[in-house]
Amino acid sequence: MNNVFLEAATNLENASIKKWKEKGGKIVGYTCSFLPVEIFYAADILPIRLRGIDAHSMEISDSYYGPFVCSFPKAVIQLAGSGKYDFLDGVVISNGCDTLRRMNDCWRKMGEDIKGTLPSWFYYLDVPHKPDGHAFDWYVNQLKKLIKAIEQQFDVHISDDKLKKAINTQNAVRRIIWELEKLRRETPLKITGSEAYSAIIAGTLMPVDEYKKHLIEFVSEIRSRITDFAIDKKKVFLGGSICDDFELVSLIEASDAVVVGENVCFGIRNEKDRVDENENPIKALSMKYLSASVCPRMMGWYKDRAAMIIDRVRKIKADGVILQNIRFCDLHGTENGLLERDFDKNNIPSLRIEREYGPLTETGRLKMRVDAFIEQLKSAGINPQ
Amino acid sequence: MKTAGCDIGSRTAKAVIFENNTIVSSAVIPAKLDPVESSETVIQMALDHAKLKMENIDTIVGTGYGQQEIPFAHRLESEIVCHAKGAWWNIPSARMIIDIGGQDSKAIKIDQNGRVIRYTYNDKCASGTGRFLEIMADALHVELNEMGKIGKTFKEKLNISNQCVIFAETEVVSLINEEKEVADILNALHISLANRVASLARSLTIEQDIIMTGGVAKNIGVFDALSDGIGFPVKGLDGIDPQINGALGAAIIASEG
Amino acid sequence: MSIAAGVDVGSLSTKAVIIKSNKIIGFAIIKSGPKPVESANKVMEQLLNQTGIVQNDIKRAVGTGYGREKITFIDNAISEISCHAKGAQFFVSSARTIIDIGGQDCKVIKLDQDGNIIKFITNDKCASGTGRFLDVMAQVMNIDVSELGKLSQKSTKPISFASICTVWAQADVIKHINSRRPAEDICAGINAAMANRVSMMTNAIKVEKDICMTGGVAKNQGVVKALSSILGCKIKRIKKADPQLIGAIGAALFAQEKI
Amino acid sequence: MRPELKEYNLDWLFASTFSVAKNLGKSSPDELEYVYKYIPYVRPLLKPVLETGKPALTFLDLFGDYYTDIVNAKENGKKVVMTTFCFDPCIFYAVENLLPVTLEIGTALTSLAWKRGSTDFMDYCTEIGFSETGCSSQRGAMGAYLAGLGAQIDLVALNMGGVCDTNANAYNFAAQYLDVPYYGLDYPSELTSDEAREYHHKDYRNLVRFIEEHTNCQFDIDRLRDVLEEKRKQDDLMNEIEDMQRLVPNPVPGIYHIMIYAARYTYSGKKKFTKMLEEMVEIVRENVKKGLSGLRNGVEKNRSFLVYIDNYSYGVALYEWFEKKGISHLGNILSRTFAETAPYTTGIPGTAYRIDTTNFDTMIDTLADINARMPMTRTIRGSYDAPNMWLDDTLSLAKIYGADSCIYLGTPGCRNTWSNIKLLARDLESFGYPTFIAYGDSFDSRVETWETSEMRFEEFYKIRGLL
Repeated sequence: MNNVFLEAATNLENASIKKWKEKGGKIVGYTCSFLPVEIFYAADILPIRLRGIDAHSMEISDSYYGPFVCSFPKAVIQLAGSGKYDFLDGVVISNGCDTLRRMNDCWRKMGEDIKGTLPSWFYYLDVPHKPDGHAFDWYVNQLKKLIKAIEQQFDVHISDDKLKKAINTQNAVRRIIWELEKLRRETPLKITGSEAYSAIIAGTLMPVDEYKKHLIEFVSEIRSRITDFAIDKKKVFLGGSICDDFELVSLIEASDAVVVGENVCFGIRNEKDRVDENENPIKALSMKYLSASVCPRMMGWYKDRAAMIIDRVRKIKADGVILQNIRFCDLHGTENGLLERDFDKNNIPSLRIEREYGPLTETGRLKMRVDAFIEQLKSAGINPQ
Repeated sequence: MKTAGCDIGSRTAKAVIFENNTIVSSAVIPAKLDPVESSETVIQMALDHAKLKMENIDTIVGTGYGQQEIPFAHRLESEIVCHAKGAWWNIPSARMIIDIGGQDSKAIKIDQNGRVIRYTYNDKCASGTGRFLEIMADALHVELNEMGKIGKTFKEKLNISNQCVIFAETEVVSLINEEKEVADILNALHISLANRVASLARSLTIEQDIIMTGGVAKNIGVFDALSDGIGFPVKGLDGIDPQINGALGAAIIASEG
Repeated sequence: MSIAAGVDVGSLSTKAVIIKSNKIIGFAIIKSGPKPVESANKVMEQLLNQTGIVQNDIKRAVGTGYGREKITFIDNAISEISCHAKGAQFFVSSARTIIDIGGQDCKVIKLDQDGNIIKFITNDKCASGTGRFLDVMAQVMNIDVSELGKLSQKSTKPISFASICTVWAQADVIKHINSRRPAEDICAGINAAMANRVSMMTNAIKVEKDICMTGGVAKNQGVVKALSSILGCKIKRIKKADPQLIGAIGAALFAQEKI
Repeated sequence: MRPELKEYNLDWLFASTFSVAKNLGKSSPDELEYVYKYIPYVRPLLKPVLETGKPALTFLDLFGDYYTDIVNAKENGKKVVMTTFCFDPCIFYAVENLLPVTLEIGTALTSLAWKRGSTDFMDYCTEIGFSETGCSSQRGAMGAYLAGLGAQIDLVALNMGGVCDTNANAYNFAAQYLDVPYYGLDYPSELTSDEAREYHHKDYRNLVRFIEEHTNCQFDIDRLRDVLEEKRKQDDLMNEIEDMQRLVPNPVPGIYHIMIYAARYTYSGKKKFTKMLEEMVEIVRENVKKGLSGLRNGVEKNRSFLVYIDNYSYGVALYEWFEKKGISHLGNILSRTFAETAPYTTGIPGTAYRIDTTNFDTMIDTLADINARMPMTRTIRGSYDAPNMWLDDTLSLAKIYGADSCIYLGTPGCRNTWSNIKLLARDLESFGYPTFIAYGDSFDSRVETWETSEMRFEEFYKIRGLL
């Protein structure tokens, strides 16, 4: 297990964030994978993905959000309300789903009630739900506005060259991440899911150059290994809604399974396609980020996503798929239903579980389900190929 | 003038006899299957303590879940109003009342005259109710009234997060299977219950003094956790069994004619 | 002699079974205590005393249930889903769909003809549809959970329950009691609500005949009847053994295979 | 799903029920009482509706036609498009071989009129993989169509993406499950900017192309103009009703809001809907002349405004309770238009729409503007406290209606409003409007019994001194 990544993935204000702050660096949090982090790197700002880990109660967020709401945004609000996100210089909220969109309202109101919990810069990015021409233009426009706002707020200039440089670095990272994915397709399997997953989560939580350095070391270290983590184990692919607590991955791997791939909000989705470095940077970013295949928020594009996921499951030779979603996440809850149907058609065994977000407290229930699923895979030994 | 209040809850029945602005006597019994029987038994107990007969009482106000079933009630009043009245009578500086009842919990905001300004109930999914503790006491094989004391002796901080009572119970079962200490589990339960209720108070925007009423207020674990959850100190009733507060409020309202 | 044992440490009760070449030669059921290890030891000790068998005669033991990991005297632990499937198949070899309603969980399991699990589904959304639901209701009604079934048979006009949440349904039950609705109608309502919940899961897995029901709730005629009428096909029940024991029996069978 | 249910086609059930029901207008009160004995589940809806007289018969006639057409769609070579409320279906009537099926209306009617409401259909959706926590308003009727117990759906077209993802998600599921073409209008979080306007227009043009492609027929300009002119009339009538609703006592019968809600999202642009509105206006005008309240007992003790939707899961128990208590129902966000002629559409540019039938382009732009200003797509898209959004609309409406209190009714499936209703309620209270948040489900009576809801309502009106 790589300790740098583990530390970054398990601490809200991790070491590299602290270091960045000490150097007087600015940090902006964001909520959705439809935000091009390159823009912030081009402004020498550290973008970090907002998380809800370590939210042990909801007494603050429950006084703004209603009861029938996903526990992820609630957890984030709870942390912000209890000062755990005070280190942020800004936040970008976007309309990932209804509940995330409303985080804008809840956070602002909380800011009025609990002084100092609203970051000095609080920005809303309006992302379309389709990649069509007019939606694309809208998104380009939104990114231009975002850039202006950043330049004003942080008194910086985001030049095309800086953007191109950021894109170049981020693409490099994507290439390594994709190597990681390919490594997980090999036999012998030289990497466990929790290792890979902590590495992937860490990527959204530390400066890109630092991350790249560690990632390269990590990958070459894995290459040098001779162990096979898949011996007597079933290979599982993890899909579904937001999941940044790799306790879940560890829980799965605690029962004779190894997680070989994932398609969740955090994690590898379509790192295969990169940002076009020969295009105008903003256009190029828009083309990459307004992609229909990554998230069910892009209504009407299910078939693309299903095809992409099934292809990855096959290539990575998973014995089965675990589809999880946070309670009240309709988008993923429903898409998991569709996926389950298509997995059955392709006779890929799958297990659907619904859970609360955050510190794994349902271990008993989850473990029973996962154990049984692994036993099922063992007894049947169905091969997806 | 002698008045009485009778509060038929889902788990317990309470009665209070009230005369010239003082409590003459009170009684609490576990609710029977038949609310009529509950109400008659509990009022009789209260009357006996006061050495009074039914005909000595001028007005009786009924409240609580089974209020419709109280045969001898002259008037009915909502628990919200009764709890507000009782707490305010006991502590006039009260501006917010938090009552954790068997089936639901409420946060009530009142003005300086004890009149209800706003109130709110626990959200759906009842993990914020007294019932929650009863089910857990069951699962943990501890006495309901022992929970608070035992929980206070906790060492390890555990976390129970689930919205659903029964799932929360499953979490408890898992914790038991991990051989966690009962005290630690209880402490976690108290905190999770208190936090659910705290969010009710917060959603009304906090105002002091905050008074906690209802049977659960006797649970020192929940009581203390509630102050932490709200971020302001919560007070208990002064020299009065918090469980009878609803009935007390009813009796006071009766005396106001 | 090849004696195998299975122990099922559930959240409510702990069961143990000893089998010898596919014959059940003894079983014991006790209420689960706070510590699973103790419950397991206690039930095993009781069973050994009953049968006069000594620990060493037991060639292999398998544990299942929520507390399975902690049991000290077992050779390995297997999830209750697999064990219930195994046990049910042992009694009803034609079973393709197994419905098990346990204390904390409701599981519907689909099997192939060799008894391998093809697919299973468990209640994640909500705890109604678990044994706990019936326990809580029975407690409110002030009757023993085993009476729910019998009583509901007498019902003329079952109450239809609004809430599917255990705790809120309980509030409804109290209301109905207060308004003096006959107990049998309330029971019938409770059983129907339960059956409705379970039928959704069963249909979700695309029910295949024969359907076999295990777990304590299988004893509740009311639920079984209501369920089979919603599913539109008969539900087989295990007559030869207490449905509560199926998990433990499955575990014992797994143990026997490995001897 | 229960085997017995699979025997009945939902559209056919409605077609026959409503077609037969409209004849009840001729019956004497005694005859009616006799008939009601045999239709215990339809009664709670039918009785109060019939009591409204003329509009009732048109209402029943309208739905008789609507569902009969759907039942006969295939024979008549018509395609069926699955769509949502808060989408103006008049565009579909501008194509001669297209018929809209509006799920939420189907769910509401099923919940109102059948035994066990639409719960079996809702559960069926869960059985085939749809999220159980998804909004009940679609799950009801959707279950029937996905189970093949209704018209065969040819395409799915709606708006809601960006406003209510849960809604769009449900229709997306239906389209994927049935494997039929899908087009969803998408909405930015802002309403009045030029970019937003352009976005609406381009997005809607794609919808037009989508419809033409999948019905292989062109829009007929004259037909489109007729539909829009009809809609203009309907808007004016609805606005007149809204306007008269401001009077004290409020002369509009509360049940009208359900009737208008049901009709406008299925029959917009059709003559029978206009007829129903005309008959309503006539009655309300009479009430105004006589200074009568729309309440049956004539005494208005309280004026309540429903800040979101209505409840359809208890029959019309809530309306009956309002009647009993003398609470005048000031409508919800679903029963009004945001046409520039509406009494409360402010002068702020871009918040209201104008119907312009000059040429094809102006008409398509008009439709785009209308759809961007349907009650939900207008009101709950952006931040609830942003200009012209939920708080603004609620406050201005509550003010001009002279509301004494505000009520939130919704469904636990509504991620959007349940993510900020506590904030809205808190602000409304600070503006002096006692606000009640109901936890029940507007379409699924299993979530909270009417008895429980009634208890909560009683308590609210009593404790807050509103009656």
